[in-house]
Amino acid sequence: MNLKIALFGIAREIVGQSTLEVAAPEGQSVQELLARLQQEYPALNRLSSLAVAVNNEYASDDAPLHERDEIALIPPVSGG
Amino acid sequence: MNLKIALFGIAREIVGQSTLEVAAPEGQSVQELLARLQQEYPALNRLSSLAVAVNNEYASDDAPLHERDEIALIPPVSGG
Amino acid sequence: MITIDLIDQPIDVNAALQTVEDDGAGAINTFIGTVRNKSTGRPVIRLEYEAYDSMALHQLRKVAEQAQQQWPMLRKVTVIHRKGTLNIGDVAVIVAVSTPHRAESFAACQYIIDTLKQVVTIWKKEFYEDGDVWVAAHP
Amino acid sequence: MITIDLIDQPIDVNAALQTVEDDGAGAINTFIGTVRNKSTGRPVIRLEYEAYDSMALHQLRKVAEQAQQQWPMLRKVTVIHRKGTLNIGDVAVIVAVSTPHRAESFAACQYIIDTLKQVVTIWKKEFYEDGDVWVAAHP
Repeated sequence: MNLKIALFGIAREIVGQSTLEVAAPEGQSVQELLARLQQEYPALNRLSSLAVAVNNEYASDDAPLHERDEIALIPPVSGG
Repeated sequence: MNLKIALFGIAREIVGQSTLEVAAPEGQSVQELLARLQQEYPALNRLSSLAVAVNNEYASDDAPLHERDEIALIPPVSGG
Repeated sequence: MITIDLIDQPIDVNAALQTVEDDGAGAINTFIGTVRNKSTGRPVIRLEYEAYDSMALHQLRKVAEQAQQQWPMLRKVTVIHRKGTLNIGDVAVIVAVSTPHRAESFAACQYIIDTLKQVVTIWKKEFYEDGDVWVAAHP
Repeated sequence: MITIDLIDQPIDVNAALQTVEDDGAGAINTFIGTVRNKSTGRPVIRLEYEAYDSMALHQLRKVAEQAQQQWPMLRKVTVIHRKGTLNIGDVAVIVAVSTPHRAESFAACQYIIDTLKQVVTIWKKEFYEDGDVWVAAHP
């Protein structure tokens, strides 16, 4: 399946673009996706935190991803 | 000496006027003045509290009063 | 900077907020007390606030100064209380404080309104359809 | 009633306050976050806020709903966050809540701003004379 990942803030700057498309095995977990992105973009490892959101909710590490999910990479938020 | 006492809120209503003038021995204490007013106007005894202010500050029971003091009877406040 | 006022006209909330603006303050906390349509379950028609003006102003300033001592990072404090006749929804009091960080803005603002209610010489009379009561006067 | 917004224009504080007015509420607490002229001692020139809009709006609403669950007496809640470029003194966020009694207004407002800062998908970049930093990005 193809996953489309939205990127924000410093994650967008590290990757150098605001969306990423990656091919992944069906049902790949959040944790597996994160590990892969962190390997490809080592600067992501230096962030205070890095979460994945699926359909506007924070996703747990073991949540499986699906092609039609709205996926986003969430670096440490700093609103307010 | 003559003391002039300003009255507010329910204390003003109990006494029926907004200032009282009372003759008192020089150096009469806050406590003595209060006792006297409570005797003369027994409804004052039913209030949750009754303080005396001297020159815009709450006065302690044993504070002596002087003729030129600005004296006020302070029933329970309820601002805000 | 401390701004204190006791007025018999409507409180201008926007103007009050502007008095606490400060380029060094990232946080402004504001408490606004308004006239509720009921009190202890009883419908309220209107309120009347009576004040011992000189002492109320003096005590308001003292409360603000105590807050500044307790939270030295406090930038600006404004407290405005209204007196006279107020109707449902009218603003009776506004407390606004500005601080560099937010936790202190909440703590200082709450301290000021809590202390105001204990010491400031202002009295509230509630009017109902069938009578009136000086609030808190009796146990 | 919950009002949530995320806008790239200046926040109208007065209009926001009007949204929480309620005849049954005697207390309104408001937190306003503004842009400070320095951050950890360093002069700040301007800020840029970037948002993941759909998630930010969804999470803001969730935070407001959680506050309503925790303080069932809460009448109205308004949270408006700004995004885009902000200058010193600009309002970045306003949280306003109305409740019958004041203690809950402070607690609910503080809960909302504290939780907002932890979960809402908005990112702040501070610009200094000699560089810029995504706030809180690194340990």
